Amino acid sequence: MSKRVFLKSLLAGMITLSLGLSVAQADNEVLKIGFVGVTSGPAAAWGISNQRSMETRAAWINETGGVKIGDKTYNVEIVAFDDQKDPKRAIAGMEKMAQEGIHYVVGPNVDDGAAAVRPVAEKNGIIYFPYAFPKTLYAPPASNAILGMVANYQSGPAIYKYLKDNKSVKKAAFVAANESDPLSQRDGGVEAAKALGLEVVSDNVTYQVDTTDFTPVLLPVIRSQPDLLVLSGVSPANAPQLIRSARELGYTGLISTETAQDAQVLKEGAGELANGFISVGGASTPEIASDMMREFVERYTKKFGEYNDESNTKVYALEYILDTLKANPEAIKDVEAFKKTVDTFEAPNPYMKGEAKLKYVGTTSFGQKRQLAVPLVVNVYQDGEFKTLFVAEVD
Amino acid sequence: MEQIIANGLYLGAQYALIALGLTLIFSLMNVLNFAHGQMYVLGGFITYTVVAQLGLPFLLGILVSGLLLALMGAGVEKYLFRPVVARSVREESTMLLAAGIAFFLDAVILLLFGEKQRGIPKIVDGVFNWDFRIIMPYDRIVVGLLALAAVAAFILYMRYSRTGRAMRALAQDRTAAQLMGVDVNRYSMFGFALGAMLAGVAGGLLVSITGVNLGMGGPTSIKAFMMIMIGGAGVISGAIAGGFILGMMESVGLTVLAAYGDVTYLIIFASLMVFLAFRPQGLMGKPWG
Amino acid sequence: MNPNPILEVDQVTRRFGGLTAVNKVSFTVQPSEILSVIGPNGAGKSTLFKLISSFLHTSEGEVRLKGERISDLAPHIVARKGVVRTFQETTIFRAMTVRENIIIAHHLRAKASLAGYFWGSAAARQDQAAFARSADEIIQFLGMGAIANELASNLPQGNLRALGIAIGLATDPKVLLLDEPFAGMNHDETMHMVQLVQNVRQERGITVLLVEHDIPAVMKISDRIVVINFGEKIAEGTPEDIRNNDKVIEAYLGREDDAIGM
Amino acid sequence: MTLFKKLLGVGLFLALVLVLVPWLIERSGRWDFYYTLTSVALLSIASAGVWLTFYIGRINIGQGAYALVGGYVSAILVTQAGMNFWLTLPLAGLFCALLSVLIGLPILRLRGVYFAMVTLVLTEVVRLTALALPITNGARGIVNIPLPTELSLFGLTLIPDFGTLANPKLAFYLAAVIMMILSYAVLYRIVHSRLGHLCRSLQQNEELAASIGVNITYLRILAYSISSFFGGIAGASFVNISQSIYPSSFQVVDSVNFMLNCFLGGLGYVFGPMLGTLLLYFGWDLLFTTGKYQLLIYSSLLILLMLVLPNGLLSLRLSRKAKQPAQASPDKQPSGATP
Repeated sequence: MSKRVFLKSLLAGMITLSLGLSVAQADNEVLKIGFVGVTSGPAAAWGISNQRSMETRAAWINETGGVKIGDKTYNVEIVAFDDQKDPKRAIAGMEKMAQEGIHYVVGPNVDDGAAAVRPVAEKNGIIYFPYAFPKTLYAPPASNAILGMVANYQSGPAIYKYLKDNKSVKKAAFVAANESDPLSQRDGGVEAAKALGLEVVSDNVTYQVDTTDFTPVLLPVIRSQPDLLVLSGVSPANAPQLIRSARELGYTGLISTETAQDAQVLKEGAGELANGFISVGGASTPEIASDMMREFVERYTKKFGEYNDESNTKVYALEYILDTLKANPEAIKDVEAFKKTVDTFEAPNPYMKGEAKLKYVGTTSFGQKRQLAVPLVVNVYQDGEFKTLFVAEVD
Repeated sequence: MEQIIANGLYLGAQYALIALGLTLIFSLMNVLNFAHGQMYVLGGFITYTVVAQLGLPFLLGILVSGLLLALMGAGVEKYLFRPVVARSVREESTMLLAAGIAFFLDAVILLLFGEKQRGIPKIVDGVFNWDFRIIMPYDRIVVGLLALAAVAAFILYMRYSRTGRAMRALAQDRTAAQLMGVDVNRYSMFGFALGAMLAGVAGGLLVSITGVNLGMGGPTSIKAFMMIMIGGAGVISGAIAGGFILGMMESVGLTVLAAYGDVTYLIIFASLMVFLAFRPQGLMGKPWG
Repeated sequence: MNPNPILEVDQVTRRFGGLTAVNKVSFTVQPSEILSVIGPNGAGKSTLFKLISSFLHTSEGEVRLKGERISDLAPHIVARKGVVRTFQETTIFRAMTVRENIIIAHHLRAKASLAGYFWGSAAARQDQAAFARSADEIIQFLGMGAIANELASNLPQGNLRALGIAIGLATDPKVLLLDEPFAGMNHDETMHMVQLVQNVRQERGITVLLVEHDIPAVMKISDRIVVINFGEKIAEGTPEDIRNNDKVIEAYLGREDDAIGM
Repeated sequence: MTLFKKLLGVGLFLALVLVLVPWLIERSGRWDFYYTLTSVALLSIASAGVWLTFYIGRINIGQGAYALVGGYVSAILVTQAGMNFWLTLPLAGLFCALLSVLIGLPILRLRGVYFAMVTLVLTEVVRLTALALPITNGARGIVNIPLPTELSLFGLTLIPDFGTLANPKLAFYLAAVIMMILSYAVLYRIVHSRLGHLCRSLQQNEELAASIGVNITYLRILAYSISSFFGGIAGASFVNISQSIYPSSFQVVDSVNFMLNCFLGGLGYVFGPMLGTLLLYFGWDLLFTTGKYQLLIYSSLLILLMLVLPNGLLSLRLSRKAKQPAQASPDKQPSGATP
C-alpha cells in the first residue's frame, strides 16, 4: 500500500502548501498588490518582466521602510499568478486575487485574458492594469481596467508621422503573427498609416509564432518594396529573426514596431543588422532616465541577474497604484474612490528627468481616463543599446 | 522562384534533422515523444551557454549539446519510459509521461536559462547573392549543409553500423528482434539517447540562425509530428521527406498565398489534414494490412 | 446436385496492382454442407475468403447468397445477411471473458435499439436475457463451461479457436467461414475441433466453408473440397476425388514444404 | 456492486458536490474555489468526451477544437440572434456533433498516432478558421457577452437570471456541476449498456466487430459525435463565464490537457477523466503559492504519479480487488487505417 501512502502525503503536502504558506510579517502592515499574467511558456518574457519589476520595486520600498499611505506605513507584497496565457486560468487568477482581498492587479498580458477577467474584476471590486489594447476593455461601460502602456493605435500614428516628416517614408508594409493581439494591432496600424496618407503596400502577410525561418514570410513583403516595415505586435523572441531575415534579403528601409523590445535580445539575435530598428520603450535610455530609474535597473539586475528593457514600461504600474493610493488613502479598500481620484491625480514622474508627470489619460481613445501616462519614448537601436528618437505624450 | 526553392530546401534540411530523432524514438518504442521540442530547445540553450557565455567554439557547443542530450535521453528511457511501458496496460499512457517530461524541461529551462530569446553571434558573415535571384546568407548555407551532413551521417550509421542494424531490426519487429538475440533494453536506451542527441544537435545548429527561447519547445514538437506524419511515422526516409515537404510547403505556400494573407497556414494545415485522412501511412509508411 | 445452392462464388477475381491473387474462381456451396478450400501457401485462399466475407472488394465477378449479390457490401452488412467469418489470426476480444465475447457477438440478434439499451427498455432487457441464455447454450454446446469466465487473452490456442467458432455461432449465421481452424494444433486438439465443426453442422444445420492447410483434417471433415493454386481453381470434388487428382498432387508435390498427407 | 451500494455512492457524491462543497466554501470563505471547481466541472465534461473516443480506441487530441466551436456558436447566437444562453447550450452541442460527423467520416478510419495527429492539427485548423472568419469577428474576438438570462416555461422560472443573482458564482458552480453529473450519468449509462460493450469490442478488435455484424463506421461516428457534443457544451459554458471568446480561448494546449486528464484518471474507468481533471487543474491552482517553482513541482509530481500509477489514479482502487484488467491494450501493433 505504499502507493496509497505516497498519494496521501502528496495531497497533504499540496494542501499545506496552499493554505499554510503565509509570509513572515514585518512590523508594518502589508499591502498586497496582485499580478496575473503569463510567466511560463512561449510568452513568458512579457509577464516575467512585469512580475520582476514589481518585485524589485516592492523589495526596494520595503527595504527603505515601506510606503506611507494616509497615516499608516505599509510593506508591499506582490502576489503573482501565472495564467499560462490561458484566459480560463486568468479568471482563476483573478478569483485568487479577490480571495486574497487584493483590489489592484497588474495584468493580464494579452487580449483574451484581459477580456475574460473583466466580469470577475468588476464583481469583486478589482482595478486591473492590462497590457492589452482592445478599446472595449477601457471604454464605458467597462470601468475597472486601466491600460498599462501606450497602445499601438496611439504610438503608431506618432511614429509614422515622425518617419514621414523626418525620413520621408512613403510606403509602409505590415507583418503580424496570426494571433489575436498582433492581428488587431496590425489592423490598427494600417488604418493609422492610411490616415496619414502613407501608401500601404503589403498588409496581409502573417506568420506562425513558432516560425524558425522568416525568409519565406518576408519575401513577398520585401518584394512590395516598402520603405517602412512595421512588425505589428511582434514578440521580443520573433523581432530579431524578422529583422535579420529582412536585412539579409537586402531590405534597406526602416523597420519599426510599437511594442517594447529588449536591447540584449536584439544584439544576440540580429547583431548589427538590428541597428536603426525603431521600437517603443519606457524611460531608461540614458538621455532621459532619472537617478531613480538607474537605481531601479541596478537593483533589478542585482536581484535577477539580468535586466529586461521591457521593464522600462512595466515599472510604472506599481508606481501609479501606490501614488494614487497615497493621494487618496480611502482607495485602499474602495476602488470607487480610486476611480474618482484617477480623474484629478497628478504626481511627478520619478523615473524621468525633467518635468514629466504621472497622470491618467486616455480620454481621446476611450472617452474616460483609463490609461497610465507612460512616456511614449520612441527608441532606435544602435550597437547594443537604445537611443531616444523622440518623446511624445498620449492624451 | 529560385529563391522560394532555396528557402524551402534550407527549411527542409533543418526540419528533417528535427524530425529524425522523433521518428527514431517512435519507431523503436512506439512512443510519441512530446518532449522532443523541449530537448531541441535545451540543446540550443546549451550551445548558447558554451558559445556565448563561455566563449568556446561553435562546433564544441554542438558537440556538448549532443552529448548532454544523449545522456539525458538515455536516463529518461531507462528510468522513466522503461518502467512505465512495462507496467502500463495501454501503451498510449506513455503520452502522459512524455507530456510530464515536456513540462518538466520547460520548467528547468526557465529556471536555468531565463525567459529571454537567446542567440549567438553569426558564425559566418556575408550574404550569397546570385543576381538577386537567390539571396542566402552564408551562415544559413553552412548550417543547412551541416544539417544535411548530420542527416547523412545518421543514415549511414543506421545502415552500416552494428548498432544501427540492431536498432533497425528492433524497429521492424520488436519480438522477432528479441528472438534473434538483440538486447532490446540496451538498444531502446541507445536509440532514445540517439534521438535526443539529434534533437540537441539540431537545437545547437539552429541557435546560430534563429536563436532559441523557452517557448519554442511545444510548437517544435507539433511541427515535427506533422513532418513524420507526412512522410510516414517511424520511417526514417519518411521523416526526411516530410521535413523537406513541409519546408517546401511553407516556402511556396507563403509566397503563392501571400495575397490571401491570413489563410496561408489555415490552408497548409487543412490540406495536411485531408492528406492524412486519405493517406494515413504518409508517403513512405508501410501501407495498412 | 441441389439446384439451389446457398452460396455461389461466380468468376470471382481480385487483382492487387499487376498481381492477380484470385483469378476467375467459381464454385457453389450447398445448404448444410461442409466445404473446404485448400491449396499450397500463397495460393490465394485467404484472399478468396476476404472476398467472400466482403472484407475485400472484388475486381471482377460476384458472390451470391441465395441468389442475392453480397460482394462489395460493407462487411457488417454481409454478416447481417448471414455470412460470418472467423479469422486466421486467433482474433477475439482479448480483454473480455469468454462469456462476454459470446454475448457481445449476439449483436445481430438484438431487437432493441441502442437508445433502448441506453434507457434500459423492456425490449433491451429481454434481449439481454435471451443473449445470456443463448450464450450459455453455446458454451455448453462447445463444452467451454470450465473456461466461461476466463479472460480471453489468457486462453491457450485450442480454446481460442473454439471461442472463435462460438463467436461465429452467436451471430446465428447461415454460412460460417472458418479461416484455418486447425492451424497450430496438435493431433488431439485437431480431432476435437473436427468433432466440434461437425456438431455445428449436424445440430444447427449451418453451412460451413473452411480454408485449411491441414490436409488429413480436411479429408476427414469435408463433404467436398475445392483446390486452388496460383489463384485459380484446379480441382473440385469429394475428398476421394481430390485424393486421386493428378493436378492436385502435382501442385502439392511441386513444393517441398507442403507434402500432401496421404 | 449491489444496487444499494451504487445508490449510496451516487447519493453521497451528490451530497458532496451540491451541498457539502458549497457549505465548506461558505464556512472557509474560499470563494475562489467556486470558479476553480466550476472550471473543473466544465473541463471534465470535455474530458469525458475525449475519454469516450479513447473507449473506441482512438487518441483524441482535438477536443479543444469542438470546445472552441461550441463557444463560438453560443456566443454568436447570444450576441447576434439574442437567444437565451440556455437554449444555445444544446444547440452548440448539436452543432459540434454535426460538425464531428462530417470531420469524423474520413478521419475516424485512422487509428493510433495517425488519428491523434490529425485531431491535433484539427485544433489548429479551427483556431485559424476562427481568426479568418468574419462571423467570429476574427482576431478581435467576441466580447461583452451578457450573462445567462432567465429561462422560463409557461411563466415558471426554471433557471433564474444570472445577472440579478446575489451570488452568480454559486449559480455557475451549481449549473456546471449539474451538467457534469448529467454528462457522466450519460457516459456511465453508455459504457454499461450495449453501446458501451460494442465500443469496447471496437477498441479491442475492429475487424472482428465488423464480422459479427457491428456497423463499425456508424458506431465510431456515434461515439465521436457524442464526444464532440460534450466538448461543445463545455466550451459554450466557459464562454458565458468569461463573457468573451477569442480564437485562443481553446487551443492545442487545451486539447492536450483534455487527453492528459483521461490518462491521469485512468482510461479504464468512467470517472477517470473527472478525477484527472480535478487533480491536474486543481493541482496547478494549489501549487500557485510555490511561485516560480510551480511548473517544476507540478511536472515532477506528474512524472512521479506516472511512475507509481502508470494506469491512472483509479487503477489504485482496482489493485485492491483481484487483479482484473478492465481494459487491455488494443492491438499493440501500430496500425494504420481500416479499409
